[in-house]
Amino acid sequence: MSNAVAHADAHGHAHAHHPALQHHFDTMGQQKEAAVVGMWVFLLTEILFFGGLFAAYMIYRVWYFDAFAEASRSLSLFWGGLNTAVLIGSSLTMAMAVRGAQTNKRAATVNWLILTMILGTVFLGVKVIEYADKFEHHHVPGYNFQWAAAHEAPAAGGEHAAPAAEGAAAEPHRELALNGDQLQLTTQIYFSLYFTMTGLHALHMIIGIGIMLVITWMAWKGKFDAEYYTPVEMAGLYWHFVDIVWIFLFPLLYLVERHT
Amino acid sequence: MSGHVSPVSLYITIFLALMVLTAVTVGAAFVDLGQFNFLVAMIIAGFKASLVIWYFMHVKYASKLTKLTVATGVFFLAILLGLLLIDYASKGFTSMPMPLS
Amino acid sequence: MTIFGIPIFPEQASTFAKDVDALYFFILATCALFAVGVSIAAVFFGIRYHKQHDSEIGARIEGSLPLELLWSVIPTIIAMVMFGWGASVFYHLRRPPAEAMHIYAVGKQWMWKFQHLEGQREINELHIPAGRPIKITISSEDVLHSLYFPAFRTKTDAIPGRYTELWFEAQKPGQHHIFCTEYCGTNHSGMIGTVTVLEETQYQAWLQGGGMEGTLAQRGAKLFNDLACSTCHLDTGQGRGPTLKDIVGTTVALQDGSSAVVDEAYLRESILNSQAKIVKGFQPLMPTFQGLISEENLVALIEHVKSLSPNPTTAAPAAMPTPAPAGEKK
Amino acid sequence: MLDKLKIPERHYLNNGHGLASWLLTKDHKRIAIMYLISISVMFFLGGLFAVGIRLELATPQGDFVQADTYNKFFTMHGVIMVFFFLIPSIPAVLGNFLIPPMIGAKDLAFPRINLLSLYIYWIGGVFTLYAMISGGVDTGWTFYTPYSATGSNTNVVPTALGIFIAGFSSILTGLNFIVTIHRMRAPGMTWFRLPLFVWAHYATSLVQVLGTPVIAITIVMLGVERALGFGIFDPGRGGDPVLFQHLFWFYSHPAVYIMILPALGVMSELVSTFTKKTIFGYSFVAFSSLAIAVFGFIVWAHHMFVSGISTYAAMVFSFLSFSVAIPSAVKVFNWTATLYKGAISFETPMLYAYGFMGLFLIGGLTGLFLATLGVDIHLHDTYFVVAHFHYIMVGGAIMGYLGGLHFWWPKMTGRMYSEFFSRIAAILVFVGFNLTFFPQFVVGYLGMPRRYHSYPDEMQVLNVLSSAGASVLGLGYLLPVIYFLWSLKYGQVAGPNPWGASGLEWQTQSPPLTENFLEVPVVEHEPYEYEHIVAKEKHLV
Repeated sequence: MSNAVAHADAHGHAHAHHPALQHHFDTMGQQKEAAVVGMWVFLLTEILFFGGLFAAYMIYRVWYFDAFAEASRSLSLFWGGLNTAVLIGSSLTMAMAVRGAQTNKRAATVNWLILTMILGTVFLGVKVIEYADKFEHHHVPGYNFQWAAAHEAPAAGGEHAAPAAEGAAAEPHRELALNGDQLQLTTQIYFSLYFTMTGLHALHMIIGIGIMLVITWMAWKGKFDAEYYTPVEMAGLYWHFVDIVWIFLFPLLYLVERHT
Repeated sequence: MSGHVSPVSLYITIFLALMVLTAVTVGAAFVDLGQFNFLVAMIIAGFKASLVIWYFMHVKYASKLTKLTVATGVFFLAILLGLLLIDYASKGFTSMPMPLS
Repeated sequence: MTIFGIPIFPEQASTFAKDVDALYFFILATCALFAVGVSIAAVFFGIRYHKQHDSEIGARIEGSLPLELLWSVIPTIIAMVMFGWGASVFYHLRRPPAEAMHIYAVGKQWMWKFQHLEGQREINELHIPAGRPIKITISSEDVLHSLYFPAFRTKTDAIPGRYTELWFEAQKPGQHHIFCTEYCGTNHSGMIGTVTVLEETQYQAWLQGGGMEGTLAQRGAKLFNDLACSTCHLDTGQGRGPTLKDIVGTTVALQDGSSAVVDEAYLRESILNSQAKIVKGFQPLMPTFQGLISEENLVALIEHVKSLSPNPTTAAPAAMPTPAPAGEKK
Repeated sequence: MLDKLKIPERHYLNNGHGLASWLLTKDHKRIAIMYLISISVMFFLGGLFAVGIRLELATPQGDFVQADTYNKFFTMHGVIMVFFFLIPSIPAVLGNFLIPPMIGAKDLAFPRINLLSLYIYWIGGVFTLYAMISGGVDTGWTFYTPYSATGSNTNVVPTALGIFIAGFSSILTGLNFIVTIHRMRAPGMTWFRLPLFVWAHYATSLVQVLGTPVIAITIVMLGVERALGFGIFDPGRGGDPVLFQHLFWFYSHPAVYIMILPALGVMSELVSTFTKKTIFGYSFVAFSSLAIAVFGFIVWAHHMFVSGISTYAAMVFSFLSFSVAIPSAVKVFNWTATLYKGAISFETPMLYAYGFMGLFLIGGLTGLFLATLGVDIHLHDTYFVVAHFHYIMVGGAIMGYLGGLHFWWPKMTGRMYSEFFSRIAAILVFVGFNLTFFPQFVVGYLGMPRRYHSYPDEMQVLNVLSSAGASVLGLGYLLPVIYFLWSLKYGQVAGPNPWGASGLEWQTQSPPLTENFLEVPVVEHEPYEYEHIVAKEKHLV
């Protein structure tokens, strides 16, 4: 949300207080504390927002475990793992950016922020690759979804040169409880949840990068110092939260059952 | 006034810990633990998340109110998931009778 | 029970209706006790301690722990009694006896279809014997519905793709309402019917296809409504099925491009095997009535449709006055 | 004593003129006034649909409108009343206006987010009005799948989007209140010197912040299923419609506590002020608000006893549902005990308070019928449920809202309204309300289902009674609009404390300054001490 947008209003107050102190706060400490608590209450709503999706995922995973296992195997572990590393890296660079703002190093803050945005964009790029692959394999529910084809793929797997990393139908499977037609239906639930979860997560990434653009511009204009760096910290809190969501999404979606 | 400034070395160690834990969780997925795969994955993810919250998000040095807010969020998420399970578990997790079964 | 002719309490038609009502009156009594007590106290204090002069203020009473405990613990105990009693009645309502007679019910957008094990099928009508527990297994073909018998005090949702059940035992013969209580679309309030409780002997006779009274076309008109044909075949033609006014003898264009003359054979086939010839511009929604209506009911229906075309181009002149418009409710 | 009082020269209403000073304001009081106007418009819009419903139900055949038009009437009535009137009403109007002065703060913690909340409310409202104008939506305010996903061909997605957006307005208001109450209380204002109005809003904000996101995600899943053909709740592909109901009611039951808790807060203020006596058992009433907010989250499946949850789960939720009844009972008993040995005066707010107590009592107690498993099987989705929740929402939340409005109107505008007409309006609302909704209990037990536009003939008399009551109630709601607007120009000047109330907001001028207090007040007294109020008035006069 935009509450992380800079609190420093244009017209600096004449009195001795720090220019960024709002009129209705008594001290900078009170203002920053209010901002931190406010941000965490907002992150509370985000926890429950994604919580609703986890609830649906939990029920359907137990109901149709084989569909989830099969569909999860069709995701590329390489891209998923790479994305997780990229996002944890961007968390590090974000933490460094906040540290830079705290220690009054303007150039460091700007550089770390730019690096974080780059890593965020890399993450989104990898998602685009994965989504493209889903469309190509007709794994998008509501868009002539065909799961059975992936089963025959081993036989016909030779000629269509799916990228080596895409391990959709290569490994041998154990005996499944659901037959082909049922898989065609229930894997659609997995992919519906997959696209809803990763889609929402990507949307939050885009918003996060948007916010960081504004913060970087403000840092570049030198608005922050050791006394007032709240906007950078808020952007940091938001970004770390988006990273935490992915920390949960990665095992839930990619690692359902890789050991057959 | 400014919040706690953590040393860079702390950030690096936390980063490395997260990378190692990611590798561990991927590795664990290749080991057939039967029922416990999901549990192990969630414990590792939960631990990684608390590392990020505690150190990267400075909740370790934040006010008690902030810590309480984090706990409230997790508590009410647990209520949602827990009470939902009461219904589905007591129905023995029998799924919708598949039309083609 | 009625006051000035207005019914204010439903009949207790099933065995456990009186248990539900007993619980209802217990809760009503306790709540009335509390409500009247608090209201009298509030009104009395209002009068007794009315402000005499402007700057008068109330006594300084902070509160009293014993009183607070009193009106926390007592309501908790009463609540637990209500819960326990309610749970036991619920447990009884949700466990059908083993020897219950089995009926299948299927909710389809805006009609209830009942299927007896002996083969008899009914729409929006249910004939059951008195004195025997009956278990109804419910499912739905499209959206959520809810089978509700107010006189028997029981209801259960019909969920597409899953079976749910309810049971009751009707005590004596009579006629009661059937409602759908889960919102299911446009004609949700039309998805109603009557359950007819018959004596054991009458029920057996009914099972063999009991007789009907009135002329063929009039019986056809009554069947036209009972089988909910009227919900789709509206005279205006805006319904989900084609209009049946003045169609006998005409040729209609079909979905697959061919056309057919509307005569007795066409009407008979469209009723028994409705998917065979679909009129252009309509969805194949009509349920098949094969085995659902007996031979004379089929003839009665055809007579009724023929009576809707007073001057057919070919067939024999209709003798019957056109019956009441097809759309009126029972 | 009120003879020669004048409206102060400088106050928040004349501090800046023109549209920009209103639309870009950061003053929580002006935002509250804009909310007041917006939700009043929404209230009368929702009321129009209610009139349509009651006219249709006057006759058994239901020949006032077609079936699907009636379905759109009750759906829009539900959506507008729940999401655009009841949830924002007291928190956004009275809460926004009064929480800062009550705790001695200059403004809320995040003024700009407060304005953002108002704009988001407007945008959500525009989406819902667009859906209404371009054909309406006929799924009921609960949007149960599979009908809302595949069955209905009306504007489900625009309405769902409108509610999704309006949900964020509610989240931002809740967030603002939580941070303000925690971090911006005046020196000396400890938690146990806070007015109970503030306690109730703190509890409401907790529910707003913790519940609303879950309906947001449920709407996203519904929208994604309907618009993109995904299959999360689709039974054809193995999805579970009951899961939608679980996620929907996880928010929607706590939402009814968002609607009633602020009214309970208003009630504590009214009862204490008009008996000139401290609230009986202050800490019990304060903690009962928190208890209602927290217990509200563990009881939701009592809306689903017949919709296919397991017998075991039904018993667990029925048991938990009774835990919510206890704090509400504690509040009512404490108000009654406050009346004992008070100096009671029956101005209009007190009439609304008495009306509230009677109706909230009936509403709360009828909740026990629906929490009891044995009876709920018979009563679920009948007019008994309709009567129950109208007794709580209209008898409780709206009576509380009107009582609060009449109580703080002099503080908000500096002028008094006509005492005579407002008492008539209060009585009209009370009588009209009971005539409208009491027969529905009876017709509900008879088995008349909800959302029916035609019903069996024998239920007509009770429905006609209800429709007649609705017209009296409608009139009762029109009167306040008239004498409130009239009071803006011709109302008697109210002065800082016309009721002799004890709150911090009554110790500044009315209408208050933009920054509420000239210098930050220091609180030494317990919350409801009238001794030093009377002493000050004697010294004044």
